Parts: sequence; C-alpha cells; structure tokens
Amino acid sequence: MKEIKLFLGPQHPGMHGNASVHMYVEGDIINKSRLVPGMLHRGFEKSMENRTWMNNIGLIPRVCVVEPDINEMCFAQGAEILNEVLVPEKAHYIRMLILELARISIHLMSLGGIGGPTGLYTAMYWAQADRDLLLDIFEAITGHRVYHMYIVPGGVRKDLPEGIEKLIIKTLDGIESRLPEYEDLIFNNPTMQSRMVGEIMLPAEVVWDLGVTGIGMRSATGEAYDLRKVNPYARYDQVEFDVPVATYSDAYTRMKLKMLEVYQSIRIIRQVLDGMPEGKPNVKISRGSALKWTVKEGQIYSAVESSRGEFGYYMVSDGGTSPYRVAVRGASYPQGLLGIEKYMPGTRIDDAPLWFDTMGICSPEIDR
Amino acid sequence: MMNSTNRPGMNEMVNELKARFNVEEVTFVQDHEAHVDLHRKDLHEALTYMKQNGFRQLSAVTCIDWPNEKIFQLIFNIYDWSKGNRFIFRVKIDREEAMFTTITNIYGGAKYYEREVHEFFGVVFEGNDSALKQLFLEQWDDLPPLRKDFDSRAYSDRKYVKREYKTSFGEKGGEPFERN
Amino acid sequence: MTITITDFLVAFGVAFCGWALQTSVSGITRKTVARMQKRYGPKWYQNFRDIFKLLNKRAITHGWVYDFGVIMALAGIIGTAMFTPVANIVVFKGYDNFFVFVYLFAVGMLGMAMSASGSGNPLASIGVMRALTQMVGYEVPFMVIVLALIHVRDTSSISALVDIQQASGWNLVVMPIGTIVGFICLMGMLGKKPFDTYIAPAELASGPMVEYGGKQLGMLMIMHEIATFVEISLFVNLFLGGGSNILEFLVKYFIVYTLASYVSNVLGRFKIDQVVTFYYKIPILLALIQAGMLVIFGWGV
Amino acid sequence: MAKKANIKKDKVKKIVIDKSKSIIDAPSGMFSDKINEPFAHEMIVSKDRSENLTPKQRKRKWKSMANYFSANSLWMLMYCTGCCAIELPQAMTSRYDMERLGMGPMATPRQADILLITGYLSLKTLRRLIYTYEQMSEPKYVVGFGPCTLNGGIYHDSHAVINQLDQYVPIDLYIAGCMPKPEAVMNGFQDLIDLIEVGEATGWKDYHARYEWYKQNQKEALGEVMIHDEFHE
Amino acid sequence: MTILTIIIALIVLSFATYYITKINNQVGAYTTVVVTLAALVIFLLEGDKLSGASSIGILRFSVTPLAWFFSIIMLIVYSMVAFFNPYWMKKILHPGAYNMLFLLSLAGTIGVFFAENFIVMFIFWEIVVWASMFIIPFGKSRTASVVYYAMSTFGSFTFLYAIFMLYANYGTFVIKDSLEAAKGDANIAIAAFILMLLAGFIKLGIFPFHIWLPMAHGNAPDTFSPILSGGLVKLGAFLTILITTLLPIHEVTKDQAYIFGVPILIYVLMIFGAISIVVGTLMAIKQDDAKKLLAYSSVANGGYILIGILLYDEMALSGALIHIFGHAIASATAFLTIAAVSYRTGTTKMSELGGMIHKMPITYVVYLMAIISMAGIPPMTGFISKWLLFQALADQGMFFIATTMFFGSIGSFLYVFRPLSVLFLGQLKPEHKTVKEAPIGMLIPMVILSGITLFYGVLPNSLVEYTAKIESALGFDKVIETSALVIQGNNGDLHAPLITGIFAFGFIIALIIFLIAPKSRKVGLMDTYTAGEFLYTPSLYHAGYAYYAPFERLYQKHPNIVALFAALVQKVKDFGKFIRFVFFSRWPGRGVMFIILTMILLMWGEKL
Repeated sequence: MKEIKLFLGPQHPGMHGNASVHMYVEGDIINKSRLVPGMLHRGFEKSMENRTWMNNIGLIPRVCVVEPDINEMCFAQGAEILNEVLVPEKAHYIRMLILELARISIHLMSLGGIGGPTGLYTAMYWAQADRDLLLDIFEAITGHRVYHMYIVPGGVRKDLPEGIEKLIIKTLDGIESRLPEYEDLIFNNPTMQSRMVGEIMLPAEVVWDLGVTGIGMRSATGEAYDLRKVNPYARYDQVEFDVPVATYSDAYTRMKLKMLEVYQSIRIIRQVLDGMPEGKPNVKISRGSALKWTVKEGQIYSAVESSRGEFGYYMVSDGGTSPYRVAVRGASYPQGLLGIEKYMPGTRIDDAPLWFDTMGICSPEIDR
Repeated sequence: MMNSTNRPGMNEMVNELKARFNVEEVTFVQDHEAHVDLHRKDLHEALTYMKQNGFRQLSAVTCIDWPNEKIFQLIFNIYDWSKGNRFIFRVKIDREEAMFTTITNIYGGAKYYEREVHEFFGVVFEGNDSALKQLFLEQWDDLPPLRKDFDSRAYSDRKYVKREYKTSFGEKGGEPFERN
Repeated sequence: MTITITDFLVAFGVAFCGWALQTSVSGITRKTVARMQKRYGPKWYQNFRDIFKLLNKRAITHGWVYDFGVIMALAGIIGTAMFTPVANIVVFKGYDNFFVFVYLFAVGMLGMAMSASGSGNPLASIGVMRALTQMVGYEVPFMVIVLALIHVRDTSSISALVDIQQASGWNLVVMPIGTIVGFICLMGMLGKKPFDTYIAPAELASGPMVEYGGKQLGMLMIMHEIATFVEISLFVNLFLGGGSNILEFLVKYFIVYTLASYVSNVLGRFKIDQVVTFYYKIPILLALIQAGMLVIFGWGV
Repeated sequence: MAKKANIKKDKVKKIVIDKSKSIIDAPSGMFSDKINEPFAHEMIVSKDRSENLTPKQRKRKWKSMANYFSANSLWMLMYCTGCCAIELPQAMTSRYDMERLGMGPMATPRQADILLITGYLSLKTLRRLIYTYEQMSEPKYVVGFGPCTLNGGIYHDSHAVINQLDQYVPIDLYIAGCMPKPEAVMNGFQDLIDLIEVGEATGWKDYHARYEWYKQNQKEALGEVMIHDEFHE
Repeated sequence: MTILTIIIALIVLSFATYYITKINNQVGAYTTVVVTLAALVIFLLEGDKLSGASSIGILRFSVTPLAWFFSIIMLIVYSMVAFFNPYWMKKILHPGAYNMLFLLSLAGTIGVFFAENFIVMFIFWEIVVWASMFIIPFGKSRTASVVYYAMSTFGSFTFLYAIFMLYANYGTFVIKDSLEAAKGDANIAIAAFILMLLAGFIKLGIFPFHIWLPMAHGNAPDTFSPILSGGLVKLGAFLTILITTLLPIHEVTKDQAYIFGVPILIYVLMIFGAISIVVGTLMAIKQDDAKKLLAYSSVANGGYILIGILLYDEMALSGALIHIFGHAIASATAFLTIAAVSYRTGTTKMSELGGMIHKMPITYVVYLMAIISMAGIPPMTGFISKWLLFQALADQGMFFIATTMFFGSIGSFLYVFRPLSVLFLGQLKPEHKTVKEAPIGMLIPMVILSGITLFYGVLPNSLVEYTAKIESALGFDKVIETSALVIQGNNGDLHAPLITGIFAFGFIIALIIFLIAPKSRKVGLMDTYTAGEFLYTPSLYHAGYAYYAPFERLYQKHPNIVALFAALVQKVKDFGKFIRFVFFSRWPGRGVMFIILTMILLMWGEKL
C-alpha cells in the first residue's frame, strides 16, 4: 500500500476552525485531498427564513466568526436597496470606519496566524495582543467585542461615542509603528522566507479556474480587482486608497499583501475620521412597526469586499416581515472546496497548513 | 428597480442577450447588476457566451424554492471583474422533477455550488456525479432542509432533547422563573 | 579504579539534580520568554506540576513495546546523565568518554522512536522519521568538531577535557568557529526552533508525542528534561570549560540554555529537508575548516 | 454533573481584571519602546482561597495531592467547535495570558485534560467530539461555552445543531456569554481549578457511572456515533 | 584433528548430502545442521590444537589465530543459518543442490582461511565463488547471479595475475614467503597488493564494485542471504587483512607522501572505503526491500572494515576485527529475522508489511538487538568496534574520513530503524491477522546469535584479547591493551560492563516510576489520534512507503554507478554483436575477408 491517509482537522493544531481535510499522502506528498466541511453547519439560510428581518440582525454576524461586520453590511445594503432607502452620509462613513477596522483586525489575526504553521509563536502573541486593542475600540463603539450588530439596515445602530477618534488614532498610530517590527519578524526573517517564498503557488489561470477572489486574485493577476474600487459601495469612491497587487502569488506575497492592506486601511480610516460628516447616523428602513418591518418584494445580490474576497448575499423578499430566502456566497468557498480538491495535491504535508492561513479560508462561511 | 442603466457595457450586453436568446425579462437592480430571466434551454449557451465576453467569474449558483408555483428558480451569478458588471441568470425548473444539466463544463467552479444545491434542495445536476453525495450534512434522514416544506423547528423538537425550564418564555401564563 | 554502589548512587544523584535543575531552568525560561511575548508567563515550577500531573493520570497503552520503549528511553537518558561530569562532581572519571555519550544517548532516542512507532500512528512515525533525519544533520558537524578536539587534546574523556580547559583556557577561545558550530548543533539537539521540525504541531500534531498521554508522556517529559540537561552540560563541558565549582557551571548552563531559547523564539520552523541542507552547507564547512585549523595547522592549540 | 459556576454562591471572583480606567484610554505600556514589557492585565487572586470552603471540602482538599496537580496544570485541547473559540486566542495570548494558570494548548486528545466546547455543535461535530472525548485520558474535564451548549442558544430551532450538550457528554462547567469575553473565560477557568482542587469536577466519573444512558442519548440523536461514509473509506 | 581432514570431510559430506536430500528433503537439510554444528564444536573444542600439518601435494594448510578467528565467525553463521534450511526445502528449486553447495561453500571458506599458499587459497576461493553463484539463482533472479559471477571473475583474474606475478618474480606460492620477498621491490609489491586488493574489494563490496552485493543479497534465497552478508563478504576482509599486514603495505609505501599520517596510496584506498560508507548508507536509506536494505548496509560496513584495516593501527585493526565479528553476527541475525518474516508472510517488501510485532514478538526482539549492534549502540558488540575505530581515527586526526564515518554511523540509525518501524511496528495489515510466530527451529538460532551479540557487547574483553593475539601473530609491535574489564585506548578507556550496569540501573529507576504510576488501559491500535475523524482501514494508517521521502529527495538525482556499469555492459554487448555480425553471420565470406585483411596487415607489419 503506497498511500496513507492523514487528516488535517477537525481537531488539529494546524487547522483554524472546524473543518477537516482528508489527505492521501505518498511519502510526504499529498496525492489526493478533499475538504470535508459541514462541521459548522447550522442551517443559517433556513434559520434566516424563520426569523424576522429585525431578528436576523442578531443572527447574521455569526456567519463568519472572524470578520462579522461584512455580513451586517451585506444584509443592510441589500435591504436598503430593495426598500430604496437612502442612508445618511454619516452612516456611510461610520460603516467604512467599522469595516476597515475589521479588516485590520482580521489581517492582524492572519499575520499572527502564520505563526502557527511556521512555528513563529512570537508573531502570534504580538498580533493577537495588537488585535485586542481593536476589539477595545469595537467595544467602545458598539458595546461588543466580536459580534457587533452595529451596521443595521438604515444606517448604524447608534452614533459614535464622544472622543472615540482620539482612541482610534492613538491605537492606529501604535499599530502602524509596530508594523515594521512585524515586517522584521515575519517578512525579513530568513527562516520564514524559506518556508513561504515559492510555496503554495496560485497562478493566474488557476485563479480564474477556481473563481478565487480577494487577495488571492490580486496577488496573482496583478490587477486591482477589489470591489471597493470596481463597484464602490458605502463611500469608498470618496476616499483615497491604493490596492496592493502582485503577479507572483506564493504564500509570502499573499501575506505581504495582507500587511500592505493594513497600511491602506489605516489610511482610509484617517480620511474617514477627518471627513466625518455631521448628522443622524440612521434613518428608518421602512414604514410600519419598529420591530416587524418589511422589505419590498424583489431579489438582490449585495456584495462587499471582505478580507478574503467577494462576499455576497443573494436576498429574496416576498414583501413580508421575514426574508423569503437568503443565500450566502462565502468568500472562501472556491479556494476552500475546489482549491483543496484540485490544487492542493502535489503539496507537501509540511505546507498543507499554510494553505489555510495564506489562502484565507474561513470554515464557518463555507458551512453556514 | 430600474429598467435601464448608464453603466458602460450593461445595456449593450442586455441587447445582445435579447437578440440571441430567449430572454423572458430583464431587471436592473443596481446600476451594475442585471437580473435576466432565461428559458432553461438557453442557459448554457448564454453562459458560454458571457464567459467569452469577459464574465470569467462564477460568483455563485443557488436556488429558490417557490412551492406555490411548483418551481425551483436556479440562480447563476456571474461577474466581469474588468468592467465591474454583474449578470444574474435565473431559470425555472419543475419542482417535482428537479433536474438540470450541469454547468461545470463552462464554469469549473460550479462543482461544489451544484453539490450544495442538490443537498439543500434536491435538484439533480446531470453530468455532475459528485454532486449526488452529501457535503455538509451527514446521514441526513429527512427532506432537503432548505425546501419550504421542511420545518426545521419541528425537526429539531423531534430529534434533540430540549432543556426544560420551569417557565415558558413564549406564552403567557407560565410560572415566574426561579433561579436555582 | 573500582566502582562501588556508592558511585552509582552519587551518579544517580547527579541525574536527579540535573532533572530538577533543568526543569526549574526551563520554567524560568518560560517566564522570561513570556516577557519577550509581552506577557507574564506561568510559575517557574509549572513544569514540575505538569510532570506530576501526567504521572497521576490514567493513561492508555498500545501494547508492550509502547511501554517498553518509554522505559528504555528514560533508562538510556538517565544512564547518560549519570556519566555527565558537573563541575567538580565527576563520578566515573576517565570513563565519561565522548562516544559513550553520543551512543548511550542514542539508546534513549531509539527507545522513544520505537515506542512512538509502536503507537501505530503514522504521524508519530513521520515525526520519528524527521527526528532521525535531523540527527543526520546535526550530529556530523558536532562530532567532527569534537574529533578534532580529541585529536589535539589526546583524550576523549569529557572530564579530562574539562581539566585541560581549566588549566589552559576555554575551547571557546581555542576554537571559536567550532563553538559556533557546536551551538548551532546544540540547537538541533535540543529541538529548538528552527529545528523543531519533528514536533511541528501544525503539521504532525506534535509528531512522536501524538499518542502519548498520562504517565508515558510524563516519563518522556522527564526524559526530555534530563536529555536537555545532558546536552547543555556537554556543550558547557566541551566548549565553555565546564566549571571549577558548581556555581560557575550553573551560570554557564543558564546562559547557554537561555540563549538557545531566546534565539529560537524569533525564528520560524524549517522543513526537514531544509534542516539537512542547512547543516550540510554552512556548519559542516565551518566544522571542517575548524578541524583543519586544529589538526593540520595546529592553530590555537 | 453539570454545574453552573457563575451561580455558585460560596465563591468570590478570583480574577479581577483592571477595567477601572476609562475604556477610551489605551492600556499603558502597549506601545512603549520596551519590547518585553508585558501589557497583560494584572491578575489579582485572593490570597486565601480556602476560607470559602466548607470543613469537609477543606479536608478533602488536603487529602489529595493529585487534585492539586491536576488543577494547576490544565492542558486544553485545541479544538474549536464553534464561534466562541474566537475569544480563546485572546485569552491565550499576551493580553490575558492563560498560561499564568498553568494552562496551555495541546495538540491531541491523549495529552489534553480539558475539552473546551466552544459553542454550538452540529451533528457532524458531535460525532467527532464524542470520539475525541473518549480518547482523552482521565481525569478529564469539559467546559461548555455560551448558551449554545446549554440550550441551543440562537440556533435552538436549527435542524443541524443539538440543543443540550450534557445529554451526550458530561459538562463540568458552563461559561456564560455569547460569546464569553476573555475575562469570563479566565474567570471560568479559575472556577474550574477550584472545583478540581476540592474534587467536585467529576464529570468523567459520571460518564463511567451513567455510560449506558449517555450512549443511549448519543444513539438517539446521531444514529451511529462512529460513521462510515464516502469520505472515510 | 587436522584442517585437511575437516575440509575433506566437509567436501565428502556435501556430496553425500546431495543424495540424502534426493531421498528425503528434511533429512538432508538436518544433515547440514548437524555437519555445520559438528564443525563448529570441533573448532571450539580443539581451539589452538588444530594443526595444518597433514597435506596432499600442494594442499598445505597453516593454522593462524586470524584464520581461526574468521573460521569461527563463519561456522557460527553457517551453523545458525543451517537451522533455517529445513523450512526452505519446499521453496527452493533444487534442494539437493542447495544443501550440497551450502556445505561446499563452507568447505571453501575454511580452505581459504587456512591455506598456506596462494594456489590453495585461489582454488578454495573459486569453490566459494562457484558454489554461491549456483545458489543465488535459486532465489528470485538470475541476473543477480550473472552480475555476481562477472564481478567475482574479474576479481579472480586479478588475484590470479597477482599470484603469478609474485611467482614469476620470487618463485614461490607460499603466502608468507612471497609477500616477504615482495617487500624488497616496492613497485611489484604495490602492484600485487592492488591486484589482490581488487579481489578483496569485490568480495567486500567496496565502491565501485558494490553493485553485485545488493543484487545478490537481495535476490538470493532467504536462507542464503545471511550467509552472503555475514559470511562470504568477510572473505574479502580476510584477504585484505592478510595482504595488508603481511606485506605490510605501510612499510612498502613509506617513501610516498604522507597525508594525515598515512601514505597517499593508503589514503586513496581509504577514500574508497569512505565512499562505500556514504553510498551504502544513502542507498540503504532508499530501499523498500528489507533484504536489499540490509545488503546496502553491508556495503557501508565493508567501508568501516576497510578503513579500520588500512589504518594499520593496533586499535583500528582490533576495531576492524571486532567489527567483522559483530557485523557478521548482527547482519546474519537481521537477515534471519527477515527470512522468518518472509517465511510467514511471503514478502520482504516493507511497505507490504506492518505491525508484525503483534504476531512475532520474539523475532522483533531479536531484530531489535541486531540493529542495536549494527547501529553501534551500547550494550552490543557493534558499539565496541565503533568505539575502537573512532578512537583510532581521532588519534590520526583524519577528519575527512571521520566525517563520512560519522555520517554512516548516524545514517545507520535511519536505515536500521526503517524495518523496525515499518515492518514490525505500526498497524497490522488485515491479511496478516492469522500469521503466527516463527517456528521454534528458527527462533533458537536467532536467540543464540542475539545472545552472542549481547554477551560480547557487555564483556568484550575476551574478544579484544583475542584480537590482540591475532595482532601479535601478524607482527604488530604494539597490541591493543585490556585490563580486567576495561579496554584501554589511546585517547581514553572504555568500560563496557559499567555502561551496561548504568543502563540497567537507569532501567530499574524508569521501571519503578512506570510501576508506581497508575496502570494504563489497553486500547486497540486503530483507536488512535485521527484528528477526530473516523478511519477503519489499518493499511491506510501505516506510514511505510517512501519512509524517508524528504531525505531521499535531497539525493534523488545522484550520479549512479549502476548506469556506468550498464553503459559498459552495453559496449560489451555491442562488441559482441559486431563479432557475431562478422563471424557468425550467414555469409562466412565476411569473416574470411576480415581474417585475410588482418593477416595481411600483420604480415605487412612484420615485413616493415
């Protein structure tokens, strides 16, 4: 018998989240591999049909645990467009603030997460500690650390607290000043380079074949394929930022792009805080009861750019108090399922855990 | 809802589609997003055509259950990254005999989306054998769960033990809740 | 020289104190490393608590070789530690031969490898495979250096080498390149990053340890601590002149271990073939140069 | 038996996280030049924990050295079953530094002492969880996070998520919150340590005693626990 | 009793065995057991009383400690392996011939060891070559036999050439006299030395002549592989020791430039030994067939032995002799365990096996002890010899040679561990659920051999003293010293019983800890960490194939000596084709034409 079967997950230190990769290994090369999802399947889409639009606000952040705000944004945006509600300018800016803070937070987590597969635990400790400060900001703004339920249809739940700008600026200054240290620790570290450079290649044609979006796509194609630029939502067309791109998509490049995106996000937040308009943070989403509000009949695909790529909700309303159907397009669906089946074979078992960190695979949004 | 859009490329594409295929209805939801109701026979050709014209990404394949009209509506969501245009093709298939031909030969990425649709709605995709296996669920013993006639609460009540509380939160008349 | 039972008991005392010492030192290092990572870290005696807890647990066994291998591993390492000269406590003077160290140490490693493979888990087998492969990397440069040392000093007894160093200066001064190579090899021996490939939790779920729990894991932890003690002592004795008294020895010991831990904390983990290629590029070249300097030209002697 | 630690009256809060300062201020020492200055919160542990114990408990405590070691060296299994796991890295790393309690993550169930059930459990996970739990060596403890383990929480009506975990495996401690904050997690662990020290975390004994009952419940919900399906052979 | 009697008796008995086997397989096979055991007992009892006095014509023998030492090794290996013969009678194509050749090769080896002159030595040498050549194809492959024969013949020719060269110059065939005489003329001495050494190299499997060894060992019948590896290979070592020390080559070459304290010629030859170590080790790591793996390990060990001999130092020679002893026993034991496994399961491919420890625990323990010795780990014989060799190397300061030796030594951990892990440990394959422990007749010799390995590892002094005796008989000024229980080297002392004692002490401590701790619960082999997933196929959870894959990848594209030989073979074949084309075609005119042309050319030359 030439092959052995190894499991990466669900209960494995190399697996972030609760999913399993079944690998048939010969020597140390993976011959065949499959992602076995569904360990986190909660029947989200069914549960959303069973709840009112209002109730769903509490439910949806849980689709993706590490980056919940994009769910709220998708949901709110979809409901608003269907109801033809114009959100106040301030709400747009606050949303951008929250989304970018969330982006920094998940990128930091990812930068630390690279410490797992490569053994650089110091990076993990540092990044988690820095991320925790962002969670403090979230707590101050929304009252919650992880699931904020802050971006609601019609705007944001409440206005920013007094003096929060000071804290945000201070924290971001701190994080920005620490980023060169991360660069030294992770990117200029010869041992880390030897692990990441040239590993887990994602050529451009593979990107199109799989349908990978986000950093994976941008690092391979060299084009600024970012929904914030291509189809600007909120007020991303009013802030200046660059989209870091590359044409050689190995693990190192993808991690580096994450790092560069942190700089860009900080830049966006600075602009947002400078140009924060006055006014109300929210409007009423529809006429009728405050809790049992309705959405006009129609179908819409509402997408935002998450840290892993295009994240969208296909929302169908029959005009009732509950959504008729919501289909979630998880951003990591292509690289998670098809990518592992088609392109993971040939990798060595040493590099298998790196897939999850650098490709950006979030198992809860695959399972739902 | 709009009937036309100013975005470059969208109207031309819609006109092309109308000329070539049996388009039932076109709705512009956002200026970059067009919903196109197609006849089920034309879908594959339309997708092939779209792929040749820049729509290289399949964002999702999903399904909507309309039990009253006895149809499933299949949703094919494609996107052109270079222009930023999105087309959503919708086809209707019979609910009782839910069959459709796979699109994996056009968009390879559809493999797992189709599998998911099969698992949650029971739609069989001909030509995609792997879609017949379970993906998320394990040893599922009931209707496909996302169909409208499947009641998940009843299933849960039937199958899982619920914690008993002295009070019922839902209805009036229960005893006051006591902390023990 | 006749060997009495007292000698055995004293030697065992060395092994036991070595265990206690290394367990404490690694506890202290855990605390200092925690400071590097901006936290407080556990109590310094946490490792003792871990070991005793493990010995208390109701473990599982996968067959007799699984247990026997663990006992053999601990036995080999205790035996090696009993030979270790610590400062002026040298029990088996003259018999503490370097090659005895290397090969008696291998008994312990073989026992552990056997037990791990006996657990029937392929991850353990792969871990053992990596550990052995890594051994090919670090042992050769180290042994070449020591061979040159033995050649110029005309003795392969560790305690005699210590005595010579006490008299005529540390080998750190005599063979600086060799000491650097020795330190790199020591990192490999200790399994510190970047050479902890065989543990690699993210890939192998802790490699050879994958099936251990309870007393077997406890015994392997004891073994690991004693093995670390032996390795660091060997380095201190060979390159840093041992110690004329216990205190000097302890200071050197502490410095070496802490240094190794610190270095390892800012490095990632190599893949196993990278480990071997690494050792066969620079360290072995340096080792040969150093050996040539000592043997052919007699520099520094 | 299941115990709600946060309801126990005879306990004082063991960890007081210093949050008295305004939340708008960043914690001191965060971005200082000294790289190794810890910015973990000070952990204040009341000196004499035994004063709250009954005489019987106190007697038992001194009787068993084993409990002391078990309690102070809890190795947890790295298994995130649900969303509550997202706060575990925070509890583990620099800010809250779980290692102070002698806790650390472990790779395999053989090595681990505590199983953290971090949130909802789908049927698929429950199978693996039971298998994993049975592989752990005794004494072993289970901590349930959030309401999902208690009564299904927000997913109480989902077709895929079980509602009451203690029907299938014994739980020693629940930690409240959706999701529990790191402070709550730390507090819960401290409570677990106390429970173990006085010998009251006996879920694993209960699993032996009522093995048939647990197996029966598992069978009812899962059909067969160890499944054979397409991926497995 | 004289050597001549014993040898003649062996030859006669070997033919008798052929007919006995024809009548009854089993009786024939047991005859080999009885005969070899009887020979061993005679040698042990008679000891030094053996005499080489009687002779028939040129068949003269002389008794030396070296010859006695080698023949004891040989007889131990032969007699122990003979126990396996009865079990293989059904599997071997020609049992009668096998038994006959088995005894004949034994007679041949003994003849080689005790021969007084080169002619006798050569005759018996050829007997061994022919006998083993016919046995090898009884196994799996005929090609192996052809390669073995081609190589051996080459060696025989050079050997013969050297013999006649010496005879032509000095007029004597007697080993001692002719070598003594050759001392005077360095050129002839060196030429004869190298020519004879080639024969030794080929037998010992030194690079670049190592390719026959894995082919022959791997493909020979399972019972004959231990003989090849444990016994016949050592003939080469014997010849090398003989010519190196009797000449002695260091004195002959003392005019040459010195490197690391040895003449350049010796150093170059040692490099061949070093290359053998590296090649043998690397190739052994790659093998999937357990027998081939052990065969390559014999190549590597041949390198150690060669280096030890060529160092020409009392410690090195003693080390080499003990290594010959230790490796012969350990390698034979390892081959026997593999034979036992093969007897029960029918395969020697490691990836097809697994978890045999649960069915064959005693075989496992025997194998474990054999590999501990092969890897040079205390308390086994292999450690003593490695220690001596390393001491000698350190003494000379030969760090380049030492590098390869250390590499081989650590590399041996890798390859000996592979069968242990893959074949014996791990998951038991379902098809081997019904396998039983090896029969008692196989266990007895394996246990005895293990006992020998262990005994001389713990108390090596008698062995070391005997090597000292050999050294003094070979004319060494200084011999290895031992006192009470300690071996005294130049750079330090070795107290083997102390090491064992300390290990035993540690073992007791560890055992106490183990017993005090709570008892553990027995679980099945498949109840193991699978990351929480479910798996029911044991063979899918057994890491066996391409075990050292990452390491192997590092030297995947190595230059291959086999390719060189293949090219050579191709050239010879082409030449043969040309000859056939010219002379053996349907048109004889071509041949006639060629001959005429050649003759014209020759005559032309004469005239000019």
